[in-house]
Amino acid sequence: MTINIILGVSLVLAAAWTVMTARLLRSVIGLALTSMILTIIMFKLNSPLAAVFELSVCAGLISAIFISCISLTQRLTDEQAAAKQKERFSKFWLLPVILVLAGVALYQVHIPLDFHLQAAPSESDVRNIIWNLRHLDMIGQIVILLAGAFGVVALFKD
Amino acid sequence: MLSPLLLLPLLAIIILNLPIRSLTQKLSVWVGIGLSLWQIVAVVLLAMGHESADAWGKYFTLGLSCDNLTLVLLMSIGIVTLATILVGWQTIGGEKQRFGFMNLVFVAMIGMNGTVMLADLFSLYIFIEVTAVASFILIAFQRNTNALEGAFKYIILSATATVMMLLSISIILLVVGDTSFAAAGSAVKQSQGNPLVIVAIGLFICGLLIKGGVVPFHGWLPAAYSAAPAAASVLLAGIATKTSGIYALIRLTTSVFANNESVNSILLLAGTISILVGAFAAIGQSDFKKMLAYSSISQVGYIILALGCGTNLAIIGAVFHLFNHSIFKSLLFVNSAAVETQSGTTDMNKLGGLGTKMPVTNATSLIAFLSTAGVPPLAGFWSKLIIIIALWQNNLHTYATIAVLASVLTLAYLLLMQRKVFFGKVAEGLGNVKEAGWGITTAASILAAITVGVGVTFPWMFNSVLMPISSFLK
Amino acid sequence: MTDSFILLPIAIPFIAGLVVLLIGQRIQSVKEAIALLATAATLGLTITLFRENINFSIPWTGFGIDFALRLYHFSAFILVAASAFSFLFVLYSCSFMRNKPRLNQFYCYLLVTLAMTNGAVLADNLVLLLFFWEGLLLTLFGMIAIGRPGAYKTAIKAFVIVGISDLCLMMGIGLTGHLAGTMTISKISLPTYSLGALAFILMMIGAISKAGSVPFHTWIPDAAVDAPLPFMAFLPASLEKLLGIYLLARISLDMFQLHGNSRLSMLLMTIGAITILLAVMMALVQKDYKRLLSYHAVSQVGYMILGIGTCLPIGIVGGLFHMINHALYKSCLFLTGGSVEKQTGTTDLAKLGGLWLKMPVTFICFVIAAASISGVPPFNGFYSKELIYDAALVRGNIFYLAAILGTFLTAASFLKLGHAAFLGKISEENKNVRETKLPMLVPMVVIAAVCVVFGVWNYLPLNNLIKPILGEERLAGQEFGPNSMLITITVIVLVGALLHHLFAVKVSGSGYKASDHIRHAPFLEGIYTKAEKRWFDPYDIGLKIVQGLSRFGWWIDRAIDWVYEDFAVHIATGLSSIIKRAHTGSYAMYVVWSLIGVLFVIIMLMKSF
Amino acid sequence: MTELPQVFWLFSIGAILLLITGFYCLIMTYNLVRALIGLEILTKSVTLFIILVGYVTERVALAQALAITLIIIEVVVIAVAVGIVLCVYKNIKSIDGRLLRNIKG
Repeated sequence: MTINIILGVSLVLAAAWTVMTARLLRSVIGLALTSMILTIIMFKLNSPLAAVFELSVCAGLISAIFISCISLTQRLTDEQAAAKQKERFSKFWLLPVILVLAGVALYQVHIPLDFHLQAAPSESDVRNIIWNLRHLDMIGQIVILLAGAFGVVALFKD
Repeated sequence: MLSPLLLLPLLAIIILNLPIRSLTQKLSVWVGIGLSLWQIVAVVLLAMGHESADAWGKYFTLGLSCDNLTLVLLMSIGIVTLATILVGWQTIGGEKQRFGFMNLVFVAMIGMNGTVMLADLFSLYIFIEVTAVASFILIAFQRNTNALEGAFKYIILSATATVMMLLSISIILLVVGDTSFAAAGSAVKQSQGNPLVIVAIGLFICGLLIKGGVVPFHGWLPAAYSAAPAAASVLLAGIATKTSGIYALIRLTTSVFANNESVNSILLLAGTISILVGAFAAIGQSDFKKMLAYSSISQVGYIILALGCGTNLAIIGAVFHLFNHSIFKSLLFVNSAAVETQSGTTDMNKLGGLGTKMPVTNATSLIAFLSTAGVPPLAGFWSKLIIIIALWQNNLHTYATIAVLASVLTLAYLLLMQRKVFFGKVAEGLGNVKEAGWGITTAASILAAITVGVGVTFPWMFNSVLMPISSFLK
Repeated sequence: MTDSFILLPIAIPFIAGLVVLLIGQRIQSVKEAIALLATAATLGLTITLFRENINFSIPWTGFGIDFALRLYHFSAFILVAASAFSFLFVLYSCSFMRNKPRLNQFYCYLLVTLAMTNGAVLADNLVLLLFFWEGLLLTLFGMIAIGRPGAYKTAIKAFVIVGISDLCLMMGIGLTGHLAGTMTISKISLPTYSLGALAFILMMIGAISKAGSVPFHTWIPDAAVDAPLPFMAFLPASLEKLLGIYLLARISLDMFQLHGNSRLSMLLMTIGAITILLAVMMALVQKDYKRLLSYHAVSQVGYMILGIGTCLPIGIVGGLFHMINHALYKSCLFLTGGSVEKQTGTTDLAKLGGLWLKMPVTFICFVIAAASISGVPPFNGFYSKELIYDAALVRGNIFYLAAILGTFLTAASFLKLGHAAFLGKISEENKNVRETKLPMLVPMVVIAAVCVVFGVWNYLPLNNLIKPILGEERLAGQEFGPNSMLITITVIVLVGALLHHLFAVKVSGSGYKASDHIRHAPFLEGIYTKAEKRWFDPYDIGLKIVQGLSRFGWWIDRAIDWVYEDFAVHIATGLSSIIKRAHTGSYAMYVVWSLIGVLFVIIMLMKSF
Repeated sequence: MTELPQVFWLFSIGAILLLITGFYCLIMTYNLVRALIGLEILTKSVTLFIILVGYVTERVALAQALAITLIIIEVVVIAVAVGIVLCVYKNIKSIDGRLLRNIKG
């Protein structure tokens, strides 16, 4: 249980740092860190396949996309960054306060989880579910990947 | 017959993108016209009960389902896509660009067709997202700053909606362990008063209201509609956001929430606010397309209002108005495309007297405007009438009165538009304006003919086409 | 014969009317041919349909409003009559209207009127009935408006009066449908107390104003001067009577359970009696052929309403018989008037006279029709009036007195008219007048002949046409033999009228001035003067009131205008600018709105679950 | 399995706090890239929640399938969004969200 608490807290901390840090690059690194912590949590929650996806796609691919985007757009000097940090702190000090308050408040709430499940125990193999039971979703994924490809072509071509 | 509606456009995309571009680039428009016409024919065949036409549908069942509501939506998707392709053909320069545009239209078509045929909350999310991604790119297609702004706002709000819907789906998964409509319906039925389920319902409704652009969730809509390229706004305003937001809402309120009274009261409120805010905002606009965008919010309000009323007649009215709206609003956007391409501006203060220069656009715009404002015997009148009668029968007199009064506002702002753009003296610098190309005028004529045809044949339509729609309400 | 044949009496004239409208000004004969063919086809069709009983219904707009038509002996009878009259009038118009402007409109309106009349007669649904009824209003307006220049004013007058009464009919139909719970005419049978009585009165107003009863008649004499003459013979004299009395009979016989001794019956009889007397008094002093006839067209309606209002089988039979008789002799009279106008160029009685030698056929037709309308035995008008007298005598002497006085005055005025127009000295201008052409003579002669036939062999129309309408159980085997006492009184009255006329001619010196002593009688003079200045015309009274109110209304109008022009616009633009200012264009703002919306929705759901 | 509700509630709180963080980021920042990072955080919250639900209801496989689909879709959305941000930068040489307020009213 302790390890779960540590994981949960560090997940939120990483996310908060992602939001509050001044430099976009650090922000992206923070996002990758959040992803990694989330991956560990997923492993702990018996979901290895999704965890692998999370690690490779979110921590890897998305970070790469963001970093390339940042490198194409913004270059801050150290002084600018320091000034920005100050400005950000004046605006973002509220976030940790809210998070702590909300965390404490939510901890007091108790939601009963006594639903009895109507559906029969489902298929236990992820691949089977993806390929055989939810093939409509597969078509959706294929199409959305195609759409992404068209989008990249449409938005980046010169 | 159902799975080809998804698979044929997909096949078309794949074949068109094989490395024989020099050939396929020229064909893409024709493929698009063929696909949309085929969809219209397929819907007619389905409606007439040609189950035998489903020759290879049985090999790919894909868990799709089809009832009369689906058919109505499929029909309007086919019609509006056809209009979009015709307008896009005319307005998007360059063969390569047009090719990219057509690909995205096909993607949107798959997304919309999927949305209306599936029966699972998570799949619904996926196909809504497919439509949305295609819409983002279509809005930003020409990469001018305003269009990018519109697309970015749409992305942010749409992602917010997505998060809400996913949260709701996971709560339903928690309660029943499945995401199909049937399971969600049983969850709602069996756990009355469970706060988690209430939150799930609220989140899903709000997600769909964002997608559908209902006040106060509509912030992205004016920017997205008005900044999108002419052809894209036809698709977007006509059908894309209506399918992903409003259709899904109709489907869910009828089959999952089962006319829950609290849900209905929220829908009534949201609908009324939308009608009023949209109409008042539209009055103050000077930009043609932005006015149409706000008008769209107002008209969607009628659908939501009818949905909130919840009686069978009201829901028939909602579906009918959805269909009519998809026709007349895309017609208005086609006209705005004509005005935009020929005069180079959509600022109504700079326009004027185009009626004599562009007779087809003028006439069709007049039809669309009268239909939107609900003037008999055009299609829009009948659907509004049904909605108002349903509201009245259900003792929602205040809402009915507001709905009636708001159509006066509709008449006012559209009359203002018609006067500023088409009537009066020809504005400066517009002396050489000519009628738009045949692609646009064809699209406008088809849509106008449908509006008039549906309106004039309404007495026949009412019993033979509209009443059977209610069969999806069990 | 399939049921959908029943659509043809509506469709044929309607389509022909539209076709005629499209044909250019110069090609007259084609238009005439089409109109003749269409009316002839309709006539043939209605005759073949005469013995049929058809119920035809297709769903129309839902909400219990079907396109339902019902053909049975009553409607079939009216159909045949309307088609036959139309055919004859078209034939007559072929000669009379030749070389007049706007012929395509004339024939179009005529044919469409026939189609609408057929539709209204066949309609078995109140809303459908109203649909056709309103269609007639439009053709009526058009018909008057294409008359001589300046006819617009009369057209508008007719439009307003008929429109108001149609509004009453509309309300009546709404109320009836609400009370009965159905719009299907053949299923309605309402009691006549409280709201039912109101519904009956409203529908009755629609019916009797179509028939042209007092006080809805004032446009008819005006139209007589302005509108084309065949129109007068066609609409106010025949078709509208048929239609109005048809509807009155339907509502009194089928749709409402009207009883004798009820106030509604008394109301109807009173309206009938007043209509007879007022209109005939006005008719007596007219100095224009057409205007005189048009007042009689109003007066005779009184007999029909009186007959139906008695609620006695004999009265109803009399009323319906009078309806068809009236249509016959009054159209015949108008046609003679048309002939006179066509040949002499005037209808002013002062300029006419001594025409009987020049136009013998017209004169004979006139004599037959005039005798018929005055109730001279053995012409048809006498028999129908005699039935009405009989019924009126049962319900009260006062009504009988009114009826018999009406007969006296009618006879007097027709003696004057005949004397002034056909007898006496011929004027200089009319020396070379000749008999009219054949197409105009044929309808007159045919109709006059039918008058004689219906009179001498009156059991033919009575037994074949009129009695089946009431049905055996209502008639209860009653036979309507002539009542010798009534015949005697009638003959005495008629002889009195003749004596009076001879006396008056002797005193005043000419037939033209035969009614002057009544016109200038001590008490009546003032009333007549005022009536001629239109003091008693409800339309003109209404106009004066409206003018008086207009100044007041002007201020109200300004106020309303301010509400529309300034107040509403300010509110709208104000709200609009507030809403516009709220849309700052910041996506973050929009996200905040959405989140607030979500919170609101969830809270509302939580509260109401 | 008594700790199942505890685990659920613990990570639920985590997911809710992530939601708060994500929306805070979305609302308070002007930088377009940062707004997208906010969206990413929101997505992570939802992913966590779905996996958690799968764990609690013993439908891990289904939850994983959904989560994988979700991740794929989000990456496409983010890619398109980044493309749009880059186009904005190309046009106005800035990624400040306050400059994207031309369409208002």
